Amino acid sequence: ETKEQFFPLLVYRTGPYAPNGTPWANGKQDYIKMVNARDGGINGVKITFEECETGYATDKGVECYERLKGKGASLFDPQATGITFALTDKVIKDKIPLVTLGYGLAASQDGGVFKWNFPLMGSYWTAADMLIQHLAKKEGGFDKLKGKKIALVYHDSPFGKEPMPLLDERQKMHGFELIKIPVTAPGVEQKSAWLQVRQQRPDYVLLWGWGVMNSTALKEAQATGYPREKMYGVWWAGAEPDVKDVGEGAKGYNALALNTSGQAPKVIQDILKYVHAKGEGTGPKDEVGSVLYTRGLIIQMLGVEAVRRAQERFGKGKVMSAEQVRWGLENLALDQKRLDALGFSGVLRPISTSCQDHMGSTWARVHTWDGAKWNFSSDWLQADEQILKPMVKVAAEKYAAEKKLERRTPADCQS
Amino acid sequence: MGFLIETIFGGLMTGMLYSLIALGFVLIYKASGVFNFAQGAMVLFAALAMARFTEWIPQWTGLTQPLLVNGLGFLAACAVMVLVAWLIERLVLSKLVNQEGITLLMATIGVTYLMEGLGQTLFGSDIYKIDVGMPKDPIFLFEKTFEGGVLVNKEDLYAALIAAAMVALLALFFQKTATGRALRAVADDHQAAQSIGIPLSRIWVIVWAVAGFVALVAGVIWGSKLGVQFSLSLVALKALPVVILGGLTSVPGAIIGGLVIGVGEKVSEVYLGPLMGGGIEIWFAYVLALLFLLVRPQGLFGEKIIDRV
Amino acid sequence: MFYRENGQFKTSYRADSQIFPIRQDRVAVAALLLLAFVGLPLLATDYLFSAILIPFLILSLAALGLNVLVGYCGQISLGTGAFMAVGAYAAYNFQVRIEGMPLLVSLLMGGLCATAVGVLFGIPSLRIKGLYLAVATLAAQFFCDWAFLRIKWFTNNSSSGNVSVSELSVLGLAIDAPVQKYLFCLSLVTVFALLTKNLVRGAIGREWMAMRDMDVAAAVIGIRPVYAKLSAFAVSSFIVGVAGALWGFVHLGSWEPAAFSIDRSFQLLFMVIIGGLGSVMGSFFGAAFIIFLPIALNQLPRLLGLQIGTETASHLELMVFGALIIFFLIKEPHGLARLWSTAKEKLRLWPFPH
Amino acid sequence: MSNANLLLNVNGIKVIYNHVILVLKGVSLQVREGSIVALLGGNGAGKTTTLRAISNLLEGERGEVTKGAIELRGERIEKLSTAQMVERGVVQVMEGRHCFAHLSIEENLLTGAYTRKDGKAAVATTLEKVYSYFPRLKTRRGSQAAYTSGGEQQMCAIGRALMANPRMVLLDEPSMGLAPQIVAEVFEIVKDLNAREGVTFLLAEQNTGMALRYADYGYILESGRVVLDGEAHALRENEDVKEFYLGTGGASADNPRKSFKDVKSYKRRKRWLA
Amino acid sequence: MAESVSDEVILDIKNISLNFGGVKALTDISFDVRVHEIRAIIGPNGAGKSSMLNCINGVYQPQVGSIAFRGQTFKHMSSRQVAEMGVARTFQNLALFKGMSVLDNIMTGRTLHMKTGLLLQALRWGPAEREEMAQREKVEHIIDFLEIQAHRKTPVGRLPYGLQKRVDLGRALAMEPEVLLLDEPMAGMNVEEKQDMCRFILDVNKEFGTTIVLIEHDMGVVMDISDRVVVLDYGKKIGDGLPDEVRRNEDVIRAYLGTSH
Ligand SMILES: Nc1ncnc2c1ncn2[C@@H]1O[C@H](COP(=O)(O)OP(=O)(O)OP(=O)(O)O)[C@@H](O)[C@H]1O
Ligand SMILES: Nc1ncnc2c1ncn2[C@@H]1O[C@H](COP(=O)(O)OP(=O)(O)OP(=O)(O)O)[C@@H](O)[C@H]1O
Ligand SMILES: [Mg+2]
Ligand SMILES: [Mg+2]
Repeated sequence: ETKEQFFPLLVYRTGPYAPNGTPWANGKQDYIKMVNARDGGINGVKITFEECETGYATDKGVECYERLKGKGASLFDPQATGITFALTDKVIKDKIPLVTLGYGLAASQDGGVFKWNFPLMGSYWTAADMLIQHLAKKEGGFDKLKGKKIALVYHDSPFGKEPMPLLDERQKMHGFELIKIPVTAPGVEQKSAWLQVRQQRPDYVLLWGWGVMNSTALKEAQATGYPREKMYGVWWAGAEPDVKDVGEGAKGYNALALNTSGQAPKVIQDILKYVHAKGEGTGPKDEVGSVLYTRGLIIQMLGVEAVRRAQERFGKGKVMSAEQVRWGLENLALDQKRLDALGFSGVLRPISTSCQDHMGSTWARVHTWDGAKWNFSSDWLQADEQILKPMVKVAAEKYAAEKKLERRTPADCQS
Repeated sequence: MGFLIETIFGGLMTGMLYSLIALGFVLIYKASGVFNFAQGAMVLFAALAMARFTEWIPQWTGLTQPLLVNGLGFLAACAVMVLVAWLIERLVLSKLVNQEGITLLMATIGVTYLMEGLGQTLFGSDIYKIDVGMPKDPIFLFEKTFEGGVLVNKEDLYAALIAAAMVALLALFFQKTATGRALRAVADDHQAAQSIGIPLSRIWVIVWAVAGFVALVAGVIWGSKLGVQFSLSLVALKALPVVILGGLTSVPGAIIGGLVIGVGEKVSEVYLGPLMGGGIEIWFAYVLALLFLLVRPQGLFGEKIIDRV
Repeated sequence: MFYRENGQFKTSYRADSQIFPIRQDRVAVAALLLLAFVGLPLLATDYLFSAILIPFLILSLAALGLNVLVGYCGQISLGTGAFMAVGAYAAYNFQVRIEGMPLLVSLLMGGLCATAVGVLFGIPSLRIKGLYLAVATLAAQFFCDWAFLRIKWFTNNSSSGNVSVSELSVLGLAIDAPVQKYLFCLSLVTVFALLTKNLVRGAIGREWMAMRDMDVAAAVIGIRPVYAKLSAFAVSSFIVGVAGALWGFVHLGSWEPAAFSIDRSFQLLFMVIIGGLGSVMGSFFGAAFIIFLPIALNQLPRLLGLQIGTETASHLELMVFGALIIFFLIKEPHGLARLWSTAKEKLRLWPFPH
Repeated sequence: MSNANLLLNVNGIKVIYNHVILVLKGVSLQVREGSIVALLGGNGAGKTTTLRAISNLLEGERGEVTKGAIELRGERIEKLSTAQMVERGVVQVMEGRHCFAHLSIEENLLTGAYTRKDGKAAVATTLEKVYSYFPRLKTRRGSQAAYTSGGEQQMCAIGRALMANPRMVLLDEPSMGLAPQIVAEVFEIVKDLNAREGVTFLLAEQNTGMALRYADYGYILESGRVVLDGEAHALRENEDVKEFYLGTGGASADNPRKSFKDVKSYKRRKRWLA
Repeated sequence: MAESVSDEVILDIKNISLNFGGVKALTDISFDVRVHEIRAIIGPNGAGKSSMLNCINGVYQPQVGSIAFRGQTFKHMSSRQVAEMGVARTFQNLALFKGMSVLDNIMTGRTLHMKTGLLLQALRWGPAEREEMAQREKVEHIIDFLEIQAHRKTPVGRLPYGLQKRVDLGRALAMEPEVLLLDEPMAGMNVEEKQDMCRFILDVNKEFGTTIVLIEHDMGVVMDISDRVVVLDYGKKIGDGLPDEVRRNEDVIRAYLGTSH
């Protein structure tokens, strides 16, 4: 009897968000294939997967979830904020962890309330915080932000609105003016948004977009002559599909980066060697190592490592249940050494989670498009715990009150 | 003041682009009484064809001269759209002669799914580029009169000119000619048109091919603005209030409707939007259309709705 | 030969105007209800409930509501999503703002709020007709999308605009497990279907259909266009609103305005057209077609053991789905319900050809 | 009837609507080149259906010919399209007018000439001819067809068919809704075109008296079957026809027709097969 | 029926003029209709007959003139109000509800008699059920009367033309009107069917005492069953009187009857 650890993969390879969803999904799948090919699975447990197309639509996402959860799902990565919201309630009953790396609810960082959610490596609050810090650094200090105008051009959905509480908080602290300009999903018509930008002439534009909205925004910025150097995107607005067909026009545009891009890291080389060389690659070869692809790898790697971590406690070489995987996710401890061993050196910072902190790392860098590729243009930034922590706590408490949830006991944290 | 002019100008440009898509709807509605839901899918399909052909042609033939490649790509995409028109007539419309409008509308929804699936299977679902050499950078007018000048987007300007030319051409072509009359007859009553010998199939192939051509032009313009991928089919939604405001049966109506909606939504968003939290342009366009319709229920230039006993 | 109405003489008008005048139909429906209420809960898996049957029931209900408006009264609406959203958000507000509000009351209040909004946006129908009316309903759609996204009060000041509900119960019974949710939806849908059927086969239903078929003649007979049209908007949006509340409360549990976007409106319109305009049964057929088919198509390659990528599979699914829509329309332009009744008519004649 | 100049030969056709409603149960009829043939029968007898089968307009009504054959000058035509029938010179005037509502009367008429290839001048001549037949149309030429009276629409429909310069016209209830004077004129036009230009007519008519006065031959259709046929004058003398279709049954010399007022009870037409 | 016609005027039409843009559909038309009579309106095509009926039941609003019903004058009236006053009508171009069965079509004629509210109807319980059945019974009488029992459940669109006309009449009758306006009810019927239709009309007139205004092109029918005849031509009244007088009127012969009659 073969032992198999099953990963359901919620993806979208069709619809308006397909260009961004596809490399992400390919990364996840290739990593699984690679681990199976290179290591023979996780301590001998083969990894299996099944993809389900959501088209970024919540109802289809829920359908996929319901379909795949019964097959012994280890965890879900819904790849969409809307689906995340819909599943957050369901996973509590089904006892399946929900990994939302770099997206999802900011408050779910608080593992004391959100037992099953894992917004690993960052939320929109950390992202917004890092961007403001970066701008302050550029201006030469937080005090220099006073009187400055910062426009938030955002996808008009919970995804786009999520950073607002933090930005409002920062606005109060530093006295800059925050201008909120919504863009109706999916974001193909942005003329009036950019007319407003032109009218207000902000010093910086924060771009909170996804999919076609990003490239359209860059084109409109070009068309209205807004300097791309002053535009800063969230990490979902900083990948190749966002700038590729804008080309030169996007030169100078900045965005947050959770990870590197490029084919240098060892893990990428392994994928090329163990998967693509055998003709089993999921997508085109030259896309391997792109920003979103690499993010897909990381997400899958963290999932695999969570299983490995769980095996350390619950039995090596065994298939882990979703509950056990959850424990693994909550007790991740990937230090630099471990990352190097995994072939991820330089790709991301070490990450370690705990019962109270489901994020594990609040670091990111800024990278800038030079017309052909992304180059890092800042040091590692870290979100300010002082600001973040209380906000997360308040939001989580509110959620717990609404849902009549109890904060987890220390004993529960041990289990 | 300068900014108001700029806003209005921007609205006019966008409006013109909406008109171009609206035109596709009007053509088909006028000629067959079908509200063609698939217009958006046709825009996507045509743009995908164009984008991929311009990519493939250099690979197949070794040609690199951009003008030539674009020209050949355009022709190839045209041919594809004619083929599509022919297939739609053969497989769908000819089987649904004399059915109610709503049935035909539903059939075009089936066509939408088919074309979206087929288009992305044949041509891929990544982002592709159409580069017909449209200038991307802005120009500034009246810099002396107003502070900061009035910004005009050159690409938009060209696009609007092309759209206007197309619309004028089609208006001329369809007005007063015998073909135009036959088209209107078909729209009124399929069966009666058949009974006097109007060959429905030929007429429909022609009209759908022309609509395919319009979709191609719209696809090239929008595609070079937005990049070619699935979202392109969604811009059709923006043309909906335009056609209805202008009147489903009126080619000039499509233009005027486009301009009204374009200007209305930009001005409202820029001036009223901030007061109301932003994002109002979408519903504002519809409310605007609605107000017009309350005065003229058949749209600005549409044919009067006949109800008589 | 077994499907005959011969020998079933109606001795009263009451008997003749039953919903199912033919005995075999009554038996079949009773069997179907028995299966739905007793059989399925025993047999079906959670997946079947949560992912297929519950959405099917709720969207059938919404389609039923829309059918009242489009199919029976002839007023095209692309604002169904908005009315669902009003139902959902209104019910949500009743639920969170009023302590101890019973779930059922919240749902119905949601429906009533949707009614108010529906009637408001129905007013232009007194002047605007046909496709042009779509603009009024689209205005409703986009306005509601915007309002629920922008006006914080509606979402109880949730920062992201996302709302969620939990711990549902009716009359002290928890609505928690999929099977409970299913039965809850099924009961509501059955009741609403019955009430709707009664309406459409009664005086008001005839008024609606008369407006739809020939409004001038209807007015001459003494039907008030204002009353007929607005009552259709009211009834329709009430049902749609309740369906919306169910969609949010029971199916999703947590939602954002995108759950009730224009796509939803289109999807429901497709359901009623494909299923059959002006047919209660058609709403169910349509919902089944639009919900089951893609899921089945999606599973098909896997069942056949074909190895094709997710992307190709979804494109294929789109194409087959589109082709099937066209195929069925060509077979029967008036929808699946008509196809069904033609089939029954044939069966009635069987084994004679005519 | 000799086969020599047989124009149209309908042979035992069965027509079914919607796959279930059997309407024509084997209808056969022949039309000679240059003749006027009347198709008579009560409401629902299947006259319209027969004409639709000939001009191939059934498809749009979801009907189909399931058995039998239709030949035009020896050529099987069931598979042709209506447009092809018009090219072969066969035009139908549909029951219930079917004018193009948004087009003006004149545009309606001009659309009728869509298939003609003999130039604008010839079309203009025909247009004048139609106007001379129906002066009323000329006065209303500019108004949208939907806003003309019932009779005007009927004239428009007939005129539109004539604009195609047809060789054979299938007229479905031409007299419906027309004033007596115009009815007489329509039949005169039929006779005139028939005599002078040799146009063949197949007319479905309820005005049996008129129809039999002008036709050469008649078929009587009931419940989807031909129940009686014969030369027009013979039919006119047939007692049953007199009673049921002409309303002159049992009439005497001084009272040629029974008053409508004196009909005391509802009659059921004699079932020819019963 | 002349003997039972009283002199009481039920419908008095005074100086009606109606224009559509340039088209003068009716010019200064006046005539009256007496209780219980059968009043025919004849005239060439496009004379304005149908428009006249449309004015009476509020579909068109004449620019000039007034219409009095039982001495009560009105100028602007909605169709609903006219219906409430007891005027029913059939249409020249069939205006049946195509998607509904024969039974339902005729049932709509009972709208004004249906009183139960929406909620009761939805429950179809108690009063709603009783009302529905009571109305159904009335309608069944009409169906029997018109002899269309066999087609009760057929969608009207499928019926042949002649039967559709009968259903149209049935729908009007279901309103139990005092005045029944019939626009070419016998077009497209053969003699025998016309005889039947005449019988229906006469019976309605006699049994229910309904006043009838009839537009018809078949002179035989008009002369036989009408009490008085109005003749219109090009929107003007050119004759009014007993059938025989009208038949002999020179103007009428020239404009309408032609010499062949
Ligand atoms: N589209 C249709 N669908 C179903 N049944 C139809 C259809 N058209 C006609 N029928 C049926 O076919 C039969 C014959 O109809 P048809 O119209 O040919 O009669 P007709 O002789 O022309 O009568 P009329 O003199 O009233 O016009 C009728 O019983 C009618 O109900
Ligand atoms: N709504 C309208 N708009 C414009 N013109 C109209 C309208 N209604 C009627 N007319 C015109 O008014 C005139 C009278 O029409 P009406 O229908 O009353 O004639 P009618 O006497 O009933 O003729 P028929 O015997 O042919 O039915 C016609 O010339 C018609 O074209
Ligand atoms: Mg007929
Ligand atoms: Mg008339």
